[in-house]
Order: sequence, then structure tokens, then C-alpha cells
Amino acid sequence: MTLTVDDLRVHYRTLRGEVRALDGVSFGLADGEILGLAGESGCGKTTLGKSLIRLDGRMRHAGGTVTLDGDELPLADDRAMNAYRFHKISLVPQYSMSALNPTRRVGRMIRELLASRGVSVDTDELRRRLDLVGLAPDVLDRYPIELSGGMKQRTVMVISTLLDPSVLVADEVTSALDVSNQQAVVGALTGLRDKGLVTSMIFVTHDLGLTSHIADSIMVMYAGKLAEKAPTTVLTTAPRHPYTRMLIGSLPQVGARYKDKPLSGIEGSPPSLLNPPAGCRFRDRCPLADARCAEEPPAVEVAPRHTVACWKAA
Amino acid sequence: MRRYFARKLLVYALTFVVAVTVNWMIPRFMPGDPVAAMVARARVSQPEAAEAMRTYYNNLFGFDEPLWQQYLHFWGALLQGDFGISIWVFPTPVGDVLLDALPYTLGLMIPSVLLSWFVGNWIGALSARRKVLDNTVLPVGYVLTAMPYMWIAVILAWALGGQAGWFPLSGGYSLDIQPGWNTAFALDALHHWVLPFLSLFLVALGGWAIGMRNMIIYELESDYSSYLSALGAPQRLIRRYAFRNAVLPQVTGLALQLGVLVAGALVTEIVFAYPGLGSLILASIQNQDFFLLQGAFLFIVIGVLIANFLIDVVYVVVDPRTRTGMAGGTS
Amino acid sequence: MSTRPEPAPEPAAAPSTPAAPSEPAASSAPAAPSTPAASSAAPAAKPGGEWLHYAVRNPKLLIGSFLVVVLLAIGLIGPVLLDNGNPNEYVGPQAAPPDGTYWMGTTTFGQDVYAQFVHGLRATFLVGVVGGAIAAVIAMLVGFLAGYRGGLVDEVLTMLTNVVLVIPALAVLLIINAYMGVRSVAVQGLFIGLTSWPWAARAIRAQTFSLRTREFVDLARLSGSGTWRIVFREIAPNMSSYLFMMFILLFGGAILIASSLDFIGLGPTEGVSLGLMLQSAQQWSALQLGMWWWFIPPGAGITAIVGALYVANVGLDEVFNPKLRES
Amino acid sequence: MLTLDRVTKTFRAGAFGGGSTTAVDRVSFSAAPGELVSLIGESGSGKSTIGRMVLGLTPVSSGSLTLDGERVRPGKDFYRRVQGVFQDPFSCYNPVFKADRVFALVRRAYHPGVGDTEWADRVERAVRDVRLDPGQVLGRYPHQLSGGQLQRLLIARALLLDPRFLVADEITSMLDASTRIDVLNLLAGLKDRGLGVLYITHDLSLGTYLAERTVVLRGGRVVERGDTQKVFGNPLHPYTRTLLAAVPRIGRPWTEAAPVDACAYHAGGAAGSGEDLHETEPDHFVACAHLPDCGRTRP
Repeated sequence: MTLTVDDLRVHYRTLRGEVRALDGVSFGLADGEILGLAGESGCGKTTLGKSLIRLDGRMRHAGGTVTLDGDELPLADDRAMNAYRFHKISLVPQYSMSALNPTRRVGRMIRELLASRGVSVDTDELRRRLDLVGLAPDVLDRYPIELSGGMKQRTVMVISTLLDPSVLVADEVTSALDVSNQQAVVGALTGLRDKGLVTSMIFVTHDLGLTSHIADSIMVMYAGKLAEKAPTTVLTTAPRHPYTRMLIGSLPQVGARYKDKPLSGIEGSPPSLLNPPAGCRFRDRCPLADARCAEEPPAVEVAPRHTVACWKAA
Repeated sequence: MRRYFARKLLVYALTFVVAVTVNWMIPRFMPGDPVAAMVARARVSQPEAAEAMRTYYNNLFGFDEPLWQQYLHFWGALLQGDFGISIWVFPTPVGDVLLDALPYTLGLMIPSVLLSWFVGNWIGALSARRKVLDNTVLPVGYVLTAMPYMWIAVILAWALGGQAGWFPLSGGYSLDIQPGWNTAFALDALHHWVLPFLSLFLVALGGWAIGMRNMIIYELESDYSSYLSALGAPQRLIRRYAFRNAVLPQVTGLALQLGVLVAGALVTEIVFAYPGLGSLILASIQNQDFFLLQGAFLFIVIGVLIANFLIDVVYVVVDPRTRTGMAGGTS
Repeated sequence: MSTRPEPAPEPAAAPSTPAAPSEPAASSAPAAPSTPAASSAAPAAKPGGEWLHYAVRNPKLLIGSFLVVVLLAIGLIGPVLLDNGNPNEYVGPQAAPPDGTYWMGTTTFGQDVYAQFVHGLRATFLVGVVGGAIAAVIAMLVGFLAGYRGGLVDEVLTMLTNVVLVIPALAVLLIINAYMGVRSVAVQGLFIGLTSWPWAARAIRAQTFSLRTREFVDLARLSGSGTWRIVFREIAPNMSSYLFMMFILLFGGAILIASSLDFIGLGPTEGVSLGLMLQSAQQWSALQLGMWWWFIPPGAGITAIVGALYVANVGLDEVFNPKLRES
Repeated sequence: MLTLDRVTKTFRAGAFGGGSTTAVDRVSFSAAPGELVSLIGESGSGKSTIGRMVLGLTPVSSGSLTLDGERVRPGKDFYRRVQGVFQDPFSCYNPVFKADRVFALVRRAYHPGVGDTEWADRVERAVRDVRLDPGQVLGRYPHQLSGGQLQRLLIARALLLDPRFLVADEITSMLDASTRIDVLNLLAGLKDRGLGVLYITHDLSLGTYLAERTVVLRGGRVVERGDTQKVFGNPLHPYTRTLLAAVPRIGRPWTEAAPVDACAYHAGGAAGSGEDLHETEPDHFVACAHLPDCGRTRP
């Protein structure tokens, strides 16, 4: 296991109280695995991704542990985390388009960043890696404003993985892209893993269809908790959690037509995480729910590498 | 980049035309008979001077000519460097009077503006996101920036000049010293320079510090700062980048503040009877010397335009985006 | 008359790319800072509620507005409580330091400095209100029109704004006032307003520019609303906090520039203002005579008004702009 | 009937001279009442510009755009007949006002004579029509509602005007998967009321789910259009094929787009320069595969 997350809880401080955005999530990330982290707005996937890198001012580590290559990460200690960031765990952020300092040439920014982390630049290696994602070396002599959106994103991918981190968190990296570019980005990310530049990866996205093309396994979250985690083919063809099933059922595949067979969504909305109700959080929207669901379902391994948090899944 | 400068120069040219036109229009379109009023109000003691004034005004305004001709003549004279004759120091040309005063104003303004800008930005950058400093720098900054220039000048003169007796209260140099290129004069001039400089410096300092503090907080929240933090870059580097980028709007701010800074210099000179443009303006108002006043106005406008252009050049140097021709720049 | 603290730039509104539904920040409203999971339909405070929460807890805002209100009250009530009408009358002993009768002493001519001060406060507030309001109105007209219409209208108005911006306001005011025989506080305010609007117009234009691409503006057009209705009913309410802060800065700026004019000798020809007090103190050598009670109060009055306005403004900025809040 | 005939939009870079860019280039298609046409394209395809031109929010540079034979003239009368719903539900509501103000605006402009109770009734009916519970959504601020609820309220708003034509621009791209399908179903249901709908999207699978007819755009030009099943069942233009191949599908890996043997436009016997589309079969039009370099690469 590269990464082990155990009962991780991260809360947001707000005026009205603490929002339990991530409320006890456990999972493991194997060596070489790409884990797709999927779910809808407010499910906690972005919070989880952020927590592994850096808690912002409003976030509070409320419990649980994260173990990376045998070391427990000091999540709450911003300074102590610096030792792990970039070297061991790195990020391709959602805001890649604006992640580069606008007044520094890309090459100089990389040099200064590496120098600040006590690493010297291997120019040949840097060029090789740029080439790997299809960028010409002259990118280094340009200012970010001279690069297209896609070029900036690929540049950020190269920078984030320069120190060969164990875990790379890719946060909604494809959401602003056209379909044809999505394919290229997903290809580049897989390439980074295949060439061993990153050991494992967490691919955070709201797009279940896209995740299934990159991920070895997929974890679906709902309202701050894990709903289901399974190898990609298992999760997409034989999901056990009612939420996963309904979610997949609501995705129109190419060729599906309203005229032939209307699809249906999921009525209702997720509960507020300010004071989440006890029991299964999907209960109110679940067609299978019964009295037992008033009790919180534990995440159970129903088959090898297949974990489901639902009383009805066993 | 060429477009950027072309645009700027167009604005400055237009500004100059507008300023000259305003200058020409006001005496003509204000209610009343300006010549009679001026001669009557001038209270010139020598009769020949009063007569010369009357003839001179009538010739110059040329009220029997059509307006457009008056306007063209005005421009013609201006382009030959003719700002008219001063009444206060009759019959010295206004241009000469102003040129004599100019070094004092520039000598006061340039160091105070530049130093307050650099020191203010430095203090502001230090205080951003540092609670103790922030809590002291901000209130002091606001008090400073809210002070009228002349008041801080009066207070400084009273405290450091009058009470403590460290510095002279007025003038650009002692009356018993002849201006010249020698050490004695230089030291004396410097001695007189300190208090006016300090007043200008202090008021402007507060504003720059506050501006920088706010800008740097904004930069520290930006995406590139978050990205650097996510990669574990030390605060030192992140602050350096934030400072570098927060300086850009401060350069623009310098251009925006020029008018205010000039105004501050004028009233400060008046407090200290410092022999620059400000004192000339006061004298011209007290003596109803309108040619001198209008000449001073044009001098100030030209100075501000030149300064604006220099700031534009600096902006292009510090912001690579203007050079790549992809972003607009200051205005 | 000093480096004015402009409101901090607002973060770019509305994302331009078809961004994914991201968590936790769901709403992109500039006025209501988003909270995590705000999308859940829990009955929450209305948008105003949140800033009010911060407003009553913001010491800068509270102290600043308290000071302004106190000074305004002194300016309004003070003159009423004094029985003599004209503050420039020679009523007391000459050049007397403060005592029980003349709280702030008297001038070389025996004028009551306190009487001048309270009347001066009144004039100073008046010039601030008139100058600030006129500048704000012009700035809004120019800024809204340029920002909303765009195109040629924008180019022309921006050019005009830049031209007026570059001309030093005080220099123009010098010329205008010098040629005016009789000057009143209101006319002084008028001309200050006419020359000090450009920076505010630029700021409003930029804000309007980013707001007009928001889809609720399109929707208002689809509901048959006209240009000015959209500007004042849709766009302006979204930047009301910004407009208010801008007015405060224009108000403070007008006071400072008026005091400079007064000081140079181009103040109102009738009555008294804080700037005129400073001018006569300077003219009659209060400094050399050590009559600190003559030149300290007017300057302190101006500094207090303007400083309190600025501090209240920072408080407001922090209330509306979560990025600037401490911690 | 909405008809676009060689509609073109050029944007000038600056008001004083400067360059210009063509966002929409001689686009022609039509949409009948009771028909849902989807406009599919990636960013920069000009699809949203077309939507804005149909709504009169952006003037047409050249060509003709007519509704029932009349030219688009933005104004009260026009917006009684044509309405729009946009991409970002959070940006569609003025954040400082309550969400149901969008209804009040409609009432002010179009139904000032309707009494309070009568209007409340109508609003309630429209809200129920989009399958929302009036008690849960009326009287709330936008940030208290979910994206799906807000988007449905906007459809209800459009329905209050009883328009003939609706432009739906990326209305589900900000919504979650589980709620967006209901909004799409609602849109599909509008056809039964006789509305013509222009559905603009970058998501091919959503387009094919709803539309009878499809227009595929690239760089401001139509590359292929016609009956949805013909266009995507038998894509003739290489770009349509690339687009189709790039859509991520669950449980099926990405495949290479099938290569195009010959330019369907010229192989079909069209002799033009490729600026007009060629009808290869009934209601299936395709542009030259080599545009915009047609004349140069063709032997």
C-alpha cells in the first residue's frame, strides 16, 4: 500500500458551525494504482484531495490518520507537511490555468521552486519530461500568458511530478476541457504512472464516465462518506450500492434516446453536512431504504477489493 | 507594446490639449471683465506697471479678434515658449520665474515620492499577514494618510523647528548665504530641505504601506500562491513572488497619485516658504498675477505628463505581460 | 490630499469556462461569501445576514463610524449651542491660550477658536458631501455607461476619464477658483466634484464590465428590462457595498482637497472652514508665535474626519471581502 | 419556425480599427415548432454565439435569422415568443435578491394587469410543471437552492411567458449527473407543448439523448447536420467521427475514430467550394472534409 487512509475526518469552520465535509473515510491506495474518486458536489471528494496536500485556513483535521509509505502524515501541521509535499505527495490542481506565476518565465519559476526545496534542476531530464507530455523545450523561456490553456495544464503536470512523488492528486483536471483534450490529458496522466514518474494516483472528478477510462479502481463518495469502492470494471458493471447504481443509470450513453427510453435521475438532494442525520445518508433518496437504514451502515468488504457501505448490498 | 505606447501618448497629447484649452477658456468665460478686474485687483503701486499691464492684457487677450483666432494665437505663443510676463516680478517672463523655482520643487518631490514609495511598499509587505506589525502599521498608516499635508508640515515645523530648534522654519536657504555651487550653500540648503521633505515623505508613506499590504494579501490568496504552498515551497519564495506581483498595481498607483502628490508639495512649500512652485502660486494669487498662475498650471501639467510617461516605461519593464503584447497594462 | 486607499480588487467574478460542479464553494456570488455545503437547502441566513454578523464585530468599522458620527454631531449641534452667530467676530482677548471660557483659546485678533472649529466642521462636512456626491454621480454615470455599453461608447468615455485623470485636479481648481470673485462652500464642492471622479469611474467601469457578462443581466434583458433599469436594478445592487466605499473615499478626498485650496487662499470668501483656519494661522504666524491652539485643532479635525472615514472603509472592506478578514 | 440562413458573426478586436474574428461563419439550419435541435460543438465552435444571436443578445453581422418569417428584434414583443435558459444557474440569479424575483420581473414586463392571487396561482402552476414543490423553492435566496432547482425555476420562468421557442444553452453543464437528467427530460417534454427548442451543448451524449436533429459545429462552421440518428449513426465528416470517438463511455475503451476514405462532400458529387453543405441522403448534410483548405488540398 502506498497510501492508507483510516477514518479521516476533516471539517470546515463556518459561521453556523462545523460542516463535516469529510466524515470518516477509510481506504487504501496500492502501489501503481490509479484510484478514481467520484461523486457529486458536496460529497467530500475535493475535501479529501485537499486534505492529503494542504488544509486551508477554514479546514480542520478532526480525526483519523493518513499513512504514506509507512509514515503517518502530520496533516494538521502545515510546516511539518512541507517535508512530504512535492517529494512524496503532489498535486495537479483544478486551477492549473492560473497556477503559474504570471510574471516569471516558466523555466525560471521551476528553477526557483526547486532551489527553494533544495533540489537542483536537471535540465535534460526536465526537457525529456516536457517532451513526454508533448511540450517543446522553449516553453521554459515563455511567460505563462504566452501558453495556451492546454499547454499550461501540461506544464503544471510536469512540474508537479518532477520529484517523482509516491502519490499524485489530480483534482478535476479535465473539467474545463473539451472532450478531445480530455482524452489527451488522461493519456498523459496514465503515461506518468506507466513510466514510473509517479507511483500511484488519485484522480478526482465528477465525471464517472471519464474516470472509468483512467482508473484501476473507483471510489464513489456520498455526503462525506464512502459509498462504494471497487475495481473499475466491477463498479461500472456490477455496482452494489443503490446510489452507485442510480448514478450510473442516470448517465445517458451515446445512442440512448429520450424517445426510446427516458432515463431517470435521483430525486431529492444530499443532506446538509452541518448536522448530518444519523444512519445512512442516502436513506431519504433511496428506493430500497427501510427501518434498518436508520442505523449507519459500516463499509464492508463484500468481495475482494470491493467495499460497500450499505445494508442492502451484502 | 507599440500599441500600448501609442495609446498612452494619444491620451497624454489629448490631455495637454485639454489643459491648454481650459487655461485659455477660463479667463474668457468666467463672468465679468477680466482685464478691468485684474488691473483693479492687482493693486500695482507703480503707475507705469499698471498701464503696461492694461495694454499688455488687451493685446494678449485680443478681445476684438474672433475667438478661434484668439485660441490660435494662444497656442502660437505657447509653442514658442512664451507664457507671458509676470506682474508680480514685472517685467520678468513667466517662464523664467517658473524655471528658477522648478529645481526646488523637483528637489523636494522626486526624493520624497520615490523614497516614500519604496519604504512604504517595504513596510506594507512586511506587515501583510503578520498580526503584530499589521496592528501597528495599519492604524499609523491611516492616520498619516488622512493628514492634510500642510498640517503635518505645520506640526513638524512647530515641534522640530520651533520647539526643538533643530531645523529652520522657512526658506530654501538662509538669507545670509548666496546661492552657488559650494559646500556651505549645499549644507544650508539641505538643512532647509529636511522638514518639507519629511512632511511629504510621511503622509505618502502611510498610503503606500496600506496599499501594498492589501495588494499582497490579495496575491497571497491567488492560485499561483496556493500552488506553491501545495508543493511545499517555503513562505520566503511565496512572499517574494507575491511582492513582485503586488508591486505592479502600486506602480500604476503611483501614476494615479501624481496629482495628489503635486498638490501636497505645493501646500508644503507654502508652509515652509520654500522657494518652489507652491510659493510662486501663493504669491501669484496674493498679487493677482494670473499669468504666473496659468504658467504654473501648465508647468505642473507638463511635469505630470512626463512623469506619467516615465511610469509607463517603468511598467513595461516590470510587467512582462505588456511586452508580450497580450495584456493592456495600466489604463 | 493623500494616497487614497482604494478598495481592494475583487476576485474575478463568474468563471468563464464551463467548470464542473465543484465543491465546496458552490455559489459564485460576490456579495455572499460561499460556505461549504451551502447548496444544501438548510434554511440559512439571507445574504445580508452574514455581512451584518461581521459588521457588528468589526472594530475598525465601529470605531470609524462612531468617530465620524461624533464629529458630525459636533458640527451640527455645536454652532447651535453658541449664542453668537458669526465665528469670525472678535469676541475675546487676543492670542489667549485655552481656558474655561475659550476652550480652544483665541486668535491674534481675539476670535474664539472653538466657535470657528465647530462652524468649520460644518463647512468641511458640507464640502465633503457636495464634492463626494457630485463626483460619485458622475463616476457612476460614466462608469456604468462605459462598462455596460462597451464598444465605442466605452472607448470614448475611457479616453475622457483618462484625460481628466491625468490632469492634476488641484491645479485646475487653482485656476478656476482664482478667476472666481466670490466663492462659496457649495461651489467649491461642485468644482471639486467635477474634477475628482475619474478613478472612481474607472473602478465602476471595471466592476460593471465583469458583472454585465453575468447571466442574470441577460435574463433581465430577456424579461424586457432596458439599459438603465438593468444598470440600476441588477448591476448596481450587486456592487452597492463597493459604491458606498467609493463614496466614502471621494468624500474624504474632497475634504482634503478643499482644505488645500483653503490653505492656498482660494477657499470660500465668506464664513469659516477648517482649511481657512489653518490658512489664517499660517498667514498670521501662529507657528512662529507658538500659538499651537490655533493650528492644532483644525488639522486634527480634518485628520480625524478623514482618518475615521478611511478606517471605517477598511472595516467595510473586510466585512464585504472575506479575503481581507484577519486570521 | 426558426430559420438561420448564412448567419455570420464577426467580432471586432477594438473599436478603433484593429483586427476582427469570425465567430460564426455562414451557418444555416432551421428548427420547427415541436422540434428539439441540438447544437453540438467544442469551445470556440460558435455555438453559444448562435444562441445569443437567436435571443437577440448579440446582433447578427450578416445573413438572415428569422422566427416565423420575422427578423429578430429584441424587445418586449420578441421576448414573449423567444426565451432562454443559460449555463450557470448561480450566475442567472442576482445574488442579492430572492430567487423568485425572476418571476416578478416577468410579471412587471408582461402581465402587469394580473392580480396578486391569480399571479401566485400561475407561478405555482409553472413551478409544479417543472416538478418542484412551490413551498420549498419560493421565497428563498439563490444560494439556498441547488443548481438543479434553480435551473428548473428558470424553465418555469420561461414557461410563464408561454413562448414559441426556447434556447437552452449548456443548461446542465453545471449540474450533477443525478439531477441533470431530470432537467433534460423536462426539456424534452416541452416539445409536446409545441415549443421549438435549440439545445446547445458540448456533450455529445446529451445531445443525442434529446434531439431529433443535430447540428455539429467547428470553428464557427457547420460540418455536418441533419437527423440525429443519421448524423451519429453514419457520421460522414472526420470531425464528427473524432468527436464521437472521444466521448468517454462507461465500460468501453476509447477507440480510434474511423478514417474517412474520401471527402463525402465531393464524393457525393457536389461541385461547390464546400461553403454550402451537400445533402448525401434525405436530411443528412455534410461539409467538405478539407475545410477550410478545400480548394488547396483537393486534386
